[in-house]
Amino acid sequence: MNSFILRVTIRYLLPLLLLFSIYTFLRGHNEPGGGFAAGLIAAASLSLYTIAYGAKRARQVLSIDPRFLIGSGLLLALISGLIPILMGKPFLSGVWLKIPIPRNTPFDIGTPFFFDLGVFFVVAGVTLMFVFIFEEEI
Amino acid sequence: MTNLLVAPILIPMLFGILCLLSFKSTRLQRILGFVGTIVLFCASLGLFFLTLKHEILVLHIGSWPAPYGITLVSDLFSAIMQLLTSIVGLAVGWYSLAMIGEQRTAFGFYALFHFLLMGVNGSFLTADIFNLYVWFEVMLISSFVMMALGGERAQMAGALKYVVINLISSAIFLAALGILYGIAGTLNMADLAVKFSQIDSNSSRALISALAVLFLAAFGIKAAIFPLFFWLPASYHTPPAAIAAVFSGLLTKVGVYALIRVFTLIFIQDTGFTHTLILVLSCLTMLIGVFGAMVQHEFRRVLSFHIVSQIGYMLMGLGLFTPLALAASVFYIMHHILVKTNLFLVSGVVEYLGKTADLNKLGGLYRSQPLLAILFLIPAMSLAGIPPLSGFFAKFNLIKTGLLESQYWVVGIALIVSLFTLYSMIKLWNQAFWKPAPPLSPDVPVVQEKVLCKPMILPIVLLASLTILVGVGIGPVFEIAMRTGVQLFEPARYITAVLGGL
Amino acid sequence: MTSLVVFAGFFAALFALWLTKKWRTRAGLILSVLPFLQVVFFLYLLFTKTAEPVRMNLPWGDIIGLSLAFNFDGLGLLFAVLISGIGFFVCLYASGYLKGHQDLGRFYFWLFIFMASMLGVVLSDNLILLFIFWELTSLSSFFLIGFKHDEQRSRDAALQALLVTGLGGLAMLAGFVLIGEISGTYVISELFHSGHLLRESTLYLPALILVLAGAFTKSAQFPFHFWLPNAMEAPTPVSAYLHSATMVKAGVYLLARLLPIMGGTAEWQNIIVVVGAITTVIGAILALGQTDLKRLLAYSTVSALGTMTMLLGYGDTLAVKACIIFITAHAFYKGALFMIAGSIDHEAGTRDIRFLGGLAKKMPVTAVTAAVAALSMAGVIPFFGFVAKEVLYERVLQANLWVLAAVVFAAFANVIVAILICINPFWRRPVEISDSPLKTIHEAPVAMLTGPIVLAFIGLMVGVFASGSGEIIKAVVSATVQQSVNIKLALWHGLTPPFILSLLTLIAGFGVYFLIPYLRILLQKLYRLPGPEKIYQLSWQFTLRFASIIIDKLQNGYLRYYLSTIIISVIGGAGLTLLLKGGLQLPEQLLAPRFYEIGLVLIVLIAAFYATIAKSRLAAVASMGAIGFSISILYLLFGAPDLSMTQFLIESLTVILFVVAFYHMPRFADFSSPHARVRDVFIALFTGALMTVLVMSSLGNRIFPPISQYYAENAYLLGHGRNVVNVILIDFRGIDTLGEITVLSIAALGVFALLKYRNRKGSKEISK
Amino acid sequence: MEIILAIMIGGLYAAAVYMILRRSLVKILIGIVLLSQATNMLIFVSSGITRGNSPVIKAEETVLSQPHADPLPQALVLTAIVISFGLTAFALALTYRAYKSVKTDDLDKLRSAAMGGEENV
Repeated sequence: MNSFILRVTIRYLLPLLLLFSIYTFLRGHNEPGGGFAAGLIAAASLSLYTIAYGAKRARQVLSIDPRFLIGSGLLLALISGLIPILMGKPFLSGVWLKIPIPRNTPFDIGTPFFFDLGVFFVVAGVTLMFVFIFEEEI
Repeated sequence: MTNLLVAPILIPMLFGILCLLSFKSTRLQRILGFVGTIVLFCASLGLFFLTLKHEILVLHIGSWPAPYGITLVSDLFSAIMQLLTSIVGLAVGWYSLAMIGEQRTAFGFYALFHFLLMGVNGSFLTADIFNLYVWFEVMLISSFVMMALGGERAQMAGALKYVVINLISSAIFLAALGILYGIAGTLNMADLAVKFSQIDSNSSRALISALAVLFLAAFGIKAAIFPLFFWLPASYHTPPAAIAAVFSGLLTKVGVYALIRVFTLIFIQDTGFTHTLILVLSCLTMLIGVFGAMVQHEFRRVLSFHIVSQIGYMLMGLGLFTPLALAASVFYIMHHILVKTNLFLVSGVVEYLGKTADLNKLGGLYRSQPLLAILFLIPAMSLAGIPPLSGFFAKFNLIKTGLLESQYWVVGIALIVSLFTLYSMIKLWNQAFWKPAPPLSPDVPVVQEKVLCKPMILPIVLLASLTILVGVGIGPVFEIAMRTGVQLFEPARYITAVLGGL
Repeated sequence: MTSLVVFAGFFAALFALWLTKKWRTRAGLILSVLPFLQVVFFLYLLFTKTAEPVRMNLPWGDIIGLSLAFNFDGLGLLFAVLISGIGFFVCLYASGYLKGHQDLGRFYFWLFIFMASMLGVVLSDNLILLFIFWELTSLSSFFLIGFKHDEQRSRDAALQALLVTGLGGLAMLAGFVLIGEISGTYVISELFHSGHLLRESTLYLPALILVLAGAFTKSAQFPFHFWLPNAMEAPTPVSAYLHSATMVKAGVYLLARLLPIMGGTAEWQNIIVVVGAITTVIGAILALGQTDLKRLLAYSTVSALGTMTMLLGYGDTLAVKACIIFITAHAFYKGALFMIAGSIDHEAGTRDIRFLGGLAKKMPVTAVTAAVAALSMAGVIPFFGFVAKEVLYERVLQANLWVLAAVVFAAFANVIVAILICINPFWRRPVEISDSPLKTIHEAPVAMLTGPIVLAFIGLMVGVFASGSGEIIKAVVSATVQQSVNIKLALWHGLTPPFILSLLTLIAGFGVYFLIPYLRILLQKLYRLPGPEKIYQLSWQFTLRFASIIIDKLQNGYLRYYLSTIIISVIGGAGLTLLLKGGLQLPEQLLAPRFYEIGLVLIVLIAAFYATIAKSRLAAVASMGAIGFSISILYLLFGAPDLSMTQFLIESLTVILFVVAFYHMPRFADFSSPHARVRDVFIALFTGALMTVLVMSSLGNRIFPPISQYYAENAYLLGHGRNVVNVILIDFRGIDTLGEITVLSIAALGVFALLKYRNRKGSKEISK
Repeated sequence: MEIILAIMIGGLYAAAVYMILRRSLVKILIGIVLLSQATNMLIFVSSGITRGNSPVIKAEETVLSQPHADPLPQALVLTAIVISFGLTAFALALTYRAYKSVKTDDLDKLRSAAMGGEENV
């Protein structure tokens, strides 16, 4: 697809969509969203880029192999589950830290957050892999 | 509470991820792949003995109490199954070093293999029915990929059938699950058991019986029972032997495991209907499977149909539904996993030596490869139920239970099928080993004498010695099976262990 | 310790594999030491310890009723002596017969496995243990019959023997289980005391028939007799050992063993006597027309086995005595004659009595030995065979006239067979054939002579000193009937009716011997009539044909048949259950539909319908997308924003992937016939209807409050999140999600592997 | 409304099953997608539906206020959606690959193409 308008639009849309994906991810714990949706949005943004510029350019933008993204996402999710084991709790138990934010309610950060981040990476990586490979091979 | 329970799931996952991440080096993947199976074996052995000591171990994942969180349970049945998984994993992981080529390794064979083990172990250990679905999917998708890896024509045709039918099975499972949740509002199997035992309205019971049929179908497809088995003989002969071996050893057994689990724990309100149905299906499965094996002319197809036939035996115990019957089923599964995996491993070596799986073109292996011949005979005779190998005791106990329960027709069928099994095993022996090798046709290039390397033979030796060991040590082994049977027949202990003080 | 004597053979079998590699020529000699020591040991026990039999019971699989129980009583020991004694000679004989054979190691391996298993059969004091050994004899017999496995005939005969005995074995197993479960024990010596329980049980007859099936198949009783002559494909030492002296007598042994437990009833007597008598006659008739030495002997063995069986059917002391003596005498002369037949074959290159002749000059020792054995077989005084025949006649003279006729006829045929073997190959004028190999014939080597000579002369000795063996026979008979009996044995009883009958049989036999060449033509016409073997073959053919028809129908290779079978059985099964048991229940409180919701539902339905009839790929994908997006909105309407968002995103990606892939795929085409389409519409509609009903029933049967209340209460307080769905996903049910992302990763790996994998020609699958 | 949705689910199942029974591979694929849609909807509906109130705890509260949609089936369906997405993508690739290696979309031709390697000969 060699539409100039599409290319230009997407070039500007890409950072916005990625930002939106991060927003979706962060709010996911309290509002609709989360790792799945955010990962899909991130992947969708790069998919659009792939449609416009081809998989080769998109891979350059991503700069790492999607397989690495997937692997590290899985590993992150796994490790976030293993941390409570070190503390003598069952696998995947939530371990929470309160991060005080001035003039606001403290922000809770815990292992489920990292778990969700792992989900984010995996979903994004997998979807991108689908898109890249379908684009390249079919 | 012990996190050892989650080890059989996490260890393969970890090694799967590591294999995935080391996609640049096939050498590293091989090393990781094999080391992973050893580590898994050690952990599984530990869990097995711990369970043997404590009867039931429970782990509430994420510290959430049952039935709200997901609970992992290792009762004797689960412990046995996960141990067998790791044994198969070890044998096939070893064998793969010789039989899985550079290409397949580069495309993630070892990662897939470990993810498969992860899914299988997850299925065996979880006490949550939706979680079971998830593990099924993990196992299935890895098996799909392994099945299709290589992309030859026959493999494609086999893989398509395998994939489509298994997707249907998953859909049935999921639908049944949705309805189950609608009725009971819970997903924990122990909780479901409690709730279903409280139901007294007729229409609800009828719905539950219908639901039981759906579960029977969903798991029955995976277990390859009659009339849902078609995918198995259509596909198991297509991938490389190492892959077929792990499939044959584990995948259908997950289906059988799930059937035994839900039909001893959840759906025990209407055994007159459900378990009789299972018994009838088990007989048909036995017969049809062995018929298929008798008429096939290819090494692995014979073996594939035998899987179907033997699933029938495993379900026979569930259908008879007494502690001894369940023990016999559990013992049959133990025996079958060791033997069937081994036969597939042997079939790989036979095909490697003979360059074909066609029985008419094979021959002369008794003379040229006597060691292999003996290694074939041990599992083959065990499968046919020749004493004192494990298969004899497996059949003996089923027959005994059948007679005790006065199910003479079932016993008769089991005995006849046993004879037919012997026939088809001897057919394999006659054609591949005894018969003189047919003259090479001119279009087959003459290859230099093939040598067998250690990773091809040693896993086979390992499994064969286990087969013998199970036979020789029948006393203690069957005692464990018997304890398992009793535990399955009286689920109260399982339920209290999972739900605790609830 | 004593049980090691039984198991020693198994170790010797392994040792044989090694030994034959190291020391090809002497291996047989060295190996024969074991059976020799065994026979000495068993003889010692037989002579000294039968009053108080040695018993032992070691634990093995007690939980299933299996224990390593052995009972060294008179009956078992007599058989043990025969097994190890003849085994010793066969071992020696084989070292000559198979000298330098490439598979010698395997031969001895299976021979010793057999020997040990056979000892196990006769010494076991536990039914399951007995069965284990029993099956092992069948298995080792299979490998021994098929020893010359390059030949189709050998393989077929081996398979046939295995299947026939295997069938009986399986039936017998069921019978054993019945016995064990009725009496509460599998230990034979305990069963002796609980026989009445068994005989009074309603399951007595089934148990009896099942056990008899095992005994009859093993002992080649009519109608299962045909496998035995075919098993003559085995090397001669094997035929001599397994198929005349030992294994085929396992069935007889079993009957003798079970006599005090199950015997004494009308059923026992009727079935066994009839089958035994028929076998006696059939075996005799079949023997007379044979020309092959081994088949001749095989059929006469069938006849003899019939007689033994029949005697045990009567089961009184005299009958048992006759049986035991007959078994022993038969083992001696038949073993010797088989080995002689082998020697003839070995030297002359043929076993056909029509072509043999004049061997007496070239093989004098063999000829004399053959004569001695044959005289015993014919029952000439003072040979052991004569003693046996005397007692046999003594018993059957008391019996039914038909049985008497059968036995006399068999004895008469036996005389003819004995003469044929003794005279034709040795003393007749040699037959002149152009390429006759007879010129180079010489005496068989010592290793092959020892066995026949010793066995034949034992037959003479025992006969002459018959009274001396009375004590042993007494011990054996007492052990068999499980009560102390008084037995005397003598060579000469005076001019009693049995003796006169014996004489008459001999004379008749001599007379008819000269008519044999003419009789043979007649008999061989008779043999062409279809018999049990034909039935056996036909039933196998039928089974295979039936199996292949069924499998061709079921496993036909068409995915859609598989799928429709699966769907029909699932839907049929679940639907019928629901219908018959009455599980229909409509929900009570329903939400009132809103028009835009109905609109969405209509879009979904129309799109679904359109997808099924769409002619273009794009249209089908578009309707798929329409369904997905409408469902996504429905999710939103019913309070599931997360679901809606995910569904929306995934639907978009799916549509993109489909469009990309379908762009390169063929146009839509409907290959199905109208008939198939109509059928599929029905299947589809039934499925749809059932699912609708199921959903409604489920809504009507919401009995228990869902567990989600816990999540509603604890998601924020314990899970630190306000979006309950997300907290469930990443915390409450985190391990589900862990599995789920694994699925995704594998799918990605799969897509990668499928689309990037190139089959490189010549890429090596095997790497070292 | 539940009944209407149940009929819709039935309709989806019917369409899915009809598509799955075709000889054309691509149709089977679409059938599988429809099947998973139907199943997801089934899970969602059979545990009961409510309008509007999504299972999100309001900012000032600590527990979810009644009435609310059951969050658990939503989580299950979400998992199922994602899993079936992965499976669909894989099946799509498999179909494509099968088509490329046999050059036909007709399953019967695939069968005969694979004869000797597939089923009884």
